[in-house]
Amino acid sequence: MLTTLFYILSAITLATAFLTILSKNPIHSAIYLVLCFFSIAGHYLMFNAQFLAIVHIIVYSGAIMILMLFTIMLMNLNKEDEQNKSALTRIAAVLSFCLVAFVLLATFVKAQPVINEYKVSGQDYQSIKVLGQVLLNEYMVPFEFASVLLLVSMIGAVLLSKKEHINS
Amino acid sequence: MDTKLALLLLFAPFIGFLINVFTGKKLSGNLSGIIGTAAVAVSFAVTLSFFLQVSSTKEAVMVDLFQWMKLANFDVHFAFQLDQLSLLWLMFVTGIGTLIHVYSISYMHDDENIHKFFAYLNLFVFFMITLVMGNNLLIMFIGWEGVGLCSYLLIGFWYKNQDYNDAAKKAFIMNRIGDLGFLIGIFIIGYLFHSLDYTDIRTVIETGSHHIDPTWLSIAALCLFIGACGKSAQIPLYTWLPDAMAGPTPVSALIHAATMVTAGIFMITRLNYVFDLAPEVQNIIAIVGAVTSLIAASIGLVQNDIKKVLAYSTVSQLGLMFLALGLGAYEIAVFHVITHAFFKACLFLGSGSVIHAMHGEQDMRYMGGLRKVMKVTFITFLISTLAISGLPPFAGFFSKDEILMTAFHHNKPLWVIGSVASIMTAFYMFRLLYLTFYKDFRGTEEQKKHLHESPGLITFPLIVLAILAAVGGAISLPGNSWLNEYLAPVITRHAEHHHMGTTEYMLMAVAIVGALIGIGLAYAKYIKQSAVPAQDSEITGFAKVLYNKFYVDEIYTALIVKPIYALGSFFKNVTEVAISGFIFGLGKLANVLGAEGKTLQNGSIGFYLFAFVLGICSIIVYIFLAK
Amino acid sequence: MDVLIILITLLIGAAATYFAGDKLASKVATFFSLAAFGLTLYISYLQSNGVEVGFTRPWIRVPNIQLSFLADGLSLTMVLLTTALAPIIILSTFKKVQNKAKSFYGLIMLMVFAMAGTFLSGDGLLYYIFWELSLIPIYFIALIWGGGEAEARKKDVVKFFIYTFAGSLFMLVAFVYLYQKTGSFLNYHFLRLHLNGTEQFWIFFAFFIAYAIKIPIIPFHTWQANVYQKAPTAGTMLLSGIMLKMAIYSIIRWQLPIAPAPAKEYMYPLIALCIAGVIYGSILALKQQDLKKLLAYSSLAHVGLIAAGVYTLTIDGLRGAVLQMVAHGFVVVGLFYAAEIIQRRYNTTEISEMGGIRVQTPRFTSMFMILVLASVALPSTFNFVGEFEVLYSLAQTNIWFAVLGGTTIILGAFYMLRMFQQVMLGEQNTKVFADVTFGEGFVFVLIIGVLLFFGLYPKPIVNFVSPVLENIILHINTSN
Amino acid sequence: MENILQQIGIENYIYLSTLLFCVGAFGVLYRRNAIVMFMSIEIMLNAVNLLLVAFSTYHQDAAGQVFVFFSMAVAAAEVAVGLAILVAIYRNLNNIDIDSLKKLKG
Amino acid sequence: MTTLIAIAGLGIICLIAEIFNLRKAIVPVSIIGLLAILGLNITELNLVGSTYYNNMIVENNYSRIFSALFIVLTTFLVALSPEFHKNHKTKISDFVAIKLFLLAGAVAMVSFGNLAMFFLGIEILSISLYILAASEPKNVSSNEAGMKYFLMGSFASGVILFGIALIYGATGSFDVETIYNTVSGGNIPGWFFIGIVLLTIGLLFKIAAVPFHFWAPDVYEGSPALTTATMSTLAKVAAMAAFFKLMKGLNHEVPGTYVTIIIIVSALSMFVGNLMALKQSNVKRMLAFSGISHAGFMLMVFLSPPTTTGVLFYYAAAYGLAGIAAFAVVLSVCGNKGNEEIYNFNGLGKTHPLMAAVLTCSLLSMAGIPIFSGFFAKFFLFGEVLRAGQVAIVIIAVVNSIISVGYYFKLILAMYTKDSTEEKQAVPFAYSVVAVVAILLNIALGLYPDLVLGYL
Repeated sequence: MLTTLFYILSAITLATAFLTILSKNPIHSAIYLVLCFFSIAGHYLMFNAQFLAIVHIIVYSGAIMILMLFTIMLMNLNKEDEQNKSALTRIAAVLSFCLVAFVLLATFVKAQPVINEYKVSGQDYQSIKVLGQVLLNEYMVPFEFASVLLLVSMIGAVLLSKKEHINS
Repeated sequence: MDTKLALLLLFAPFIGFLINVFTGKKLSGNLSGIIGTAAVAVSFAVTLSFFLQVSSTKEAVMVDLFQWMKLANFDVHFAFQLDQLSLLWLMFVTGIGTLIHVYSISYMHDDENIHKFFAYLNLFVFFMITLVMGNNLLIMFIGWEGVGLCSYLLIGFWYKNQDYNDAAKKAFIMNRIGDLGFLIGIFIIGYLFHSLDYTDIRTVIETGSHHIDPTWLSIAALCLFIGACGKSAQIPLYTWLPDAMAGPTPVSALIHAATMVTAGIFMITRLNYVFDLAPEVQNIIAIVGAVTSLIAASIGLVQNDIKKVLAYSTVSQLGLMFLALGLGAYEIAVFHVITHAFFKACLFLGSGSVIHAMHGEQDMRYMGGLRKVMKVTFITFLISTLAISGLPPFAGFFSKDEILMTAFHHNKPLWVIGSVASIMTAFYMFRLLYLTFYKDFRGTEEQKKHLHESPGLITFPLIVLAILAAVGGAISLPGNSWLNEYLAPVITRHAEHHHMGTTEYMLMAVAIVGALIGIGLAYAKYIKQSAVPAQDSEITGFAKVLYNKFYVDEIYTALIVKPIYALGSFFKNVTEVAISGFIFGLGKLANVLGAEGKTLQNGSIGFYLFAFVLGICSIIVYIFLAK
Repeated sequence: MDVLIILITLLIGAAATYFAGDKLASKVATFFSLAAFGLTLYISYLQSNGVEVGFTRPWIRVPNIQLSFLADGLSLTMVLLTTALAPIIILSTFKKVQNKAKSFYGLIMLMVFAMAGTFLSGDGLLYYIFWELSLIPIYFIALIWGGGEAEARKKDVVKFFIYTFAGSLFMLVAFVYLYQKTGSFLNYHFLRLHLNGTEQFWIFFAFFIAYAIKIPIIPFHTWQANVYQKAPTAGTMLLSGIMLKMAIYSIIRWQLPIAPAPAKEYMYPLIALCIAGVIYGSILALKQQDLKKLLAYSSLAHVGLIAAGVYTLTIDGLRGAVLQMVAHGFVVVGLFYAAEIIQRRYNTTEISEMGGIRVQTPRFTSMFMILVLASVALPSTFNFVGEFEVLYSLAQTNIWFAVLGGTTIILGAFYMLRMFQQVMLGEQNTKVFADVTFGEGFVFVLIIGVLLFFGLYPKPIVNFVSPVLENIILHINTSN
Repeated sequence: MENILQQIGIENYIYLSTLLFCVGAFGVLYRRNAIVMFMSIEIMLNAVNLLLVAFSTYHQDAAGQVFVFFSMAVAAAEVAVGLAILVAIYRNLNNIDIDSLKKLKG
Repeated sequence: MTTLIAIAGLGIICLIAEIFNLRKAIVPVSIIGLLAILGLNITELNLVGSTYYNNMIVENNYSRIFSALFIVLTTFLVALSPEFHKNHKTKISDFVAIKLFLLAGAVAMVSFGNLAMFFLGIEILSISLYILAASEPKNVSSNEAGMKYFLMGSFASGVILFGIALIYGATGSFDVETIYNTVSGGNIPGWFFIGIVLLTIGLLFKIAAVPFHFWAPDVYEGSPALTTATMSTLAKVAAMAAFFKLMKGLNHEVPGTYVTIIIIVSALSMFVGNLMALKQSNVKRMLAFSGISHAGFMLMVFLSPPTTTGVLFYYAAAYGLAGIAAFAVVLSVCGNKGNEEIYNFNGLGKTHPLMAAVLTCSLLSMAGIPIFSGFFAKFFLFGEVLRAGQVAIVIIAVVNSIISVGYYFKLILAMYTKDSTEEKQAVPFAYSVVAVVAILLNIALGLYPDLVLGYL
């Protein structure tokens, strides 16, 4: 059952990912991407990582994608451009996709360890409580540090888009 | 005391040189001449005293100053040796040198650079004394190259004329070819004997204290002989000497007749013990000497320039000396050197006197009849001519006859060659005499008006030299040779004294008859027929070949000089370009790659990412998949 | 007192010259270079009396680099050459108006400092640093104060820099390798090293590239003529008078003792190459129309002979090479000075535009003549002493080397006299040639004095360097 | 409780993630529209997130999931900055075609 | 740990100062603060290494001395800021704050104990640089540079993240020490090494090694000059230091193929960087290619990791200081010209001898000519690599050093042999001070390498 579910979800993930890329209209891409994110959230749920799944939805679908959509709307990009894309580019892209996918997959197949029994610790490791503890104890410093990251990006976004007042 | 005197002997001319160089401009011409002459005269005086001293004590005077060079196996010192041989040489170097200085005072009187002339002349004497006095080969080499330098300076004395400069350069370079041989010879000697001192070398040979490889010794002797060839103008390095006549006539007399060119003979005589051990080389020397003598004489037959004739005659006479050396008859060679110095110096100075009178004209075709105006010159010239032609009782007869006699005993073909050369000598010398002094004057009226006997300063040396040329033979009369006895200590193997038997008298007679034939021929042609040599363009046939000196200069140019220039052009235009092209081509290649690489950096993110992905793929493939 | 003081004097001199300003620069430089010369003389005197004047102090711990300055006869002789030539070179520039004089003289002093350092260094890396350092001033000197067309000059100078820099980098690699073996850069540590044949070969080879380019030995010489021609004369003097001696000195000091086996094994090809350079340079000199280029090729020929002497691995060869180096240093500086004097008056270095100078300038002619004669190694000049010993050593190796190498005395006479004839002799030149001034003549007299004095009495130098060279030969012969 | 990977197998998650990663890369290569390229990069990051979660389960360890939070923060920050740059470009060029950004080259 | 906190705090102070209208104080305060932090950092040198917060941050001499270098470089960059941004006074607090945060990222990159810290550090660094590259919104070049850098950088971040994920998958931890121990214990899945390789690739991108270098010239050229200076000095050095630390910490059993890859990449970087630089006419672009070649040089340290720590630091310091000096001159010459073509430097030797001398020295240092520290850097590097037995790469490096002289001297030639076309302009004080101090530090390092080598 779970296996089937995995395959279905995987198919959706990959398909929507492909559609994101192949759609000519950026709006469509965005919508397919949201679908893709949902399917990934589905994977998370399969792992029983509910908190993560929810955060994922909120952050990606709720924040990032909305941001992108806003931008698209703002720039009025909901039309099909990219007419000047050469055949060479397409072929090169397709070829390199095939190549890199093949190479990576082959490498992983080759590096496949024989695993008969998966570890079951029996302990809770992914509830909100545990994650919170880990995040705010062990990973406190990176957590704080991430704030610096966000601060930088905030300053950056402001810096790049703010209008200058020469005389101030 | 000896040391100081020896240094005085050596440095007197050098001091003269310095005075003339540094203050010459301010001195009057006569004064610099007097200073120069006095400097050499001092040397002569000192030489004389040493000569007398050594003649009586029979002990060589040795002077050791200080260490000069240091080599692994031996040291070379600044040291001098005044023994019989060197003193003999010094006697006529300084003696004739003094006379020629005297002569020059008058001869060069009008030249603006007279102080320089005397400076160079003094310098020459200084180097010549060094050459002769040194007690080892390297000191000799200093003198050897030094006289070459002075020769260069004096040949090119009238430096505004580039032809003269060419002649000077040619003399120097040809000498240097010989010098290289000399140098190589010195190397081998040094290597073999672990010393360059004459006495050490002699000791080693005489005691046999260590083994000397005969092959190497022969090579050394050969190399030294090459050196001698250069300096003494033997085949194949003789062509500079006739050209050297570009210099003022006193120079020709002093350097290119009497002293410098005999340095080769001096060197071989000095090292007679070495050459004795190399009979093959001695053979070569004899043959080269004989052939040179013949060839030079034959060229001399048709030359029209009065000095050129004398120059070829010098070469020819030097050839005879080498013939003697090659036969091991060192004393005889030395004897001929001395007599030759007398009469040839006299001849040159005489010709100088003539040229002086002719205002620089040297072509005999435009002379004639000078006998009447220039009595002293004529008489001295005649005596010398007789001497060189080998007529008794003049000096040349004895020395030349001894050489031919020795040749006859050792090697008949060489005797034939030598005799033919002697006959030719008699012919062309009398040709010279007749053309210059007899018949009528053939020059311009202008010249004729100014014809005059030279002043006393010029004629005085002529007279002295003529006397010497006349009686000089006395120092080594057949059968009773003072010279041989005197030189005995420095020569290890003595020429066998020919018992004066019938053969010897026969030979003498033959020689005299030969000389007379030569004179007769000249008389027949130039007095009887009043022939005057043809103009250059009219000379044909073998005479033309002779007149053009067998085209040796041209052959040398074609075979050596031109190829060197061609090689130079090749190096300059091909190899240099190729080498730098290759090396700097690498730099160009880098630049080209850089320029080409720019197309790869095409600004497209797509392409950059594509390269990125390809990079990932290739790295992963290489690390994980390529096994 | 130790050798450091020489270097310090020179370095302070460089700085002082720069800060003295354009007007005083030349005088300050003269003063300091003379002071350095005096100090070198004094230190050499101390050294020859057995006083230890070397200097060693740790500099960098890891890697182990010492501030080590040798002070044996060989290096002091070379420093003497350097500091003696320095004032002469500086004096030679006096009459000429220099723009940016303070930089010019400052750079000259800096270069002298670097070259003296190269000769004194006993530590490989220190040596390398000085070696490279000397390249920078000459680069700027040639670039900024050089003559000829600007673009062409730039090209040639940059080529020169890159080329020599390229060579020395290989030497650096060799040093680094040696360091890995010994853990020290000190010369005598290197000498104790027992390297196998392959290692020696590569080290020898790496050194060889560096030195062959600097000396230069054919076919690495192509930078030389152009740079000599285009650099200002003072720069050319520095290059030809001292800098290329650095390379020959280095062969004696570093290359041969460290890697003697290949030197023995490849002795014949090496000597042959050097001698080929002698003949090649001489013949090319015959074809030059530019006076400075001609002198450059003559220099190529002479140093080829010196290098050949060094590679004979005999005491005579080495001693001859050292003597010849000193002699050539003086004579080439003199000759380039003569070229400079002509250039100042005629504003050209083309031989075809000269001629007929002698009539106008008896003094200059005499001095030029003596230099020409010294350069063709007339006996009783210093050059003869060196050349004789070198040729003698070649003769010991193989007589044909001496014969071929000896052609230099013929060809040398050929091109030098030919040059002299074309430049000086002949009918009076239409252009006026003022005779040398007192200052100019003074420089010549100094040079000629040195050449003649040591030509007759080389003993002081011989005695000074011989023990060192004997040690080196001993080391080469005893090492396997 | 059984580990979910017992049924599906960690390797399948790796393959999935890899494929997804490659699809993202493909998107970056294939598209010239900057916004879609951003999306493709998001896909790549998400592929990694998925992998991290899978490994987190594999090791029964929370750290992997914690790391995903950081990864999300990074993604958010990147998008914010990226979009700001994009807007600036749009203001200047009036389009967001990457191919119009070829002034710098050579 | 204090370093990191202090730097972040300093950044925030900058932002706050802007709020309270203390704009004039921002730069002085930042510089003083940075110097204070530097002092703090140096006093801690040689203390025993310690870890903080569950091994998130590991402080040892490596991290301290590199942090010190980063701080020094940042100080210079901050000092250059006010003059450079004099037309954008309102943004000065942003610029300075971003640089300080960037420094925090860089410090995190050398003092991490956990891959999370490393990742965040490198992202802070990268994002700051994206911003700085695009920080002239009206300038299309700057836009283009920002966009190119952003797209490719994010792509590389993805690769790095993928690598980290795989490492985590193989070892079950992000903690470097744990990973190390796990790997030492053996028997780990093959993912680990794939992860390492992907991480390597990501970092090769960050240091701009061939074939992941294409962004560098374009971005360097398009970015504002001060940003280029930051990228080519601080960012490159930080990425290199992090790379080295990672590889030393994680990858203790290096397979031969990995070494081969490093050698190939290193050789390619040197060749491509140097050859391409020969034909550039834009100074920033030329320095970008020169930076690529220096990345190639620095990569050689991986051939002998146990002994080359000091060498890497020395090289990085020499390169960074020379770069700062060079860029200070570039800024002063091209500051208001709008481009950085070489002809702007014509006649600099006459108009501004000091600036010309500084630039010459820094170029000579980069070319590796003694007595400048660049020489010793190369020298130490060659020594260690030769000790590791890698002769071929040393020869390649030597050949490349030779090529590099060609383009460094192009600039020197322009300064000294050509005549200036424009009239003389005064050099801003800040620029000359930074240039001189940086080059003096460089020379000091050259004369006395023990100054820094002793700590590693």
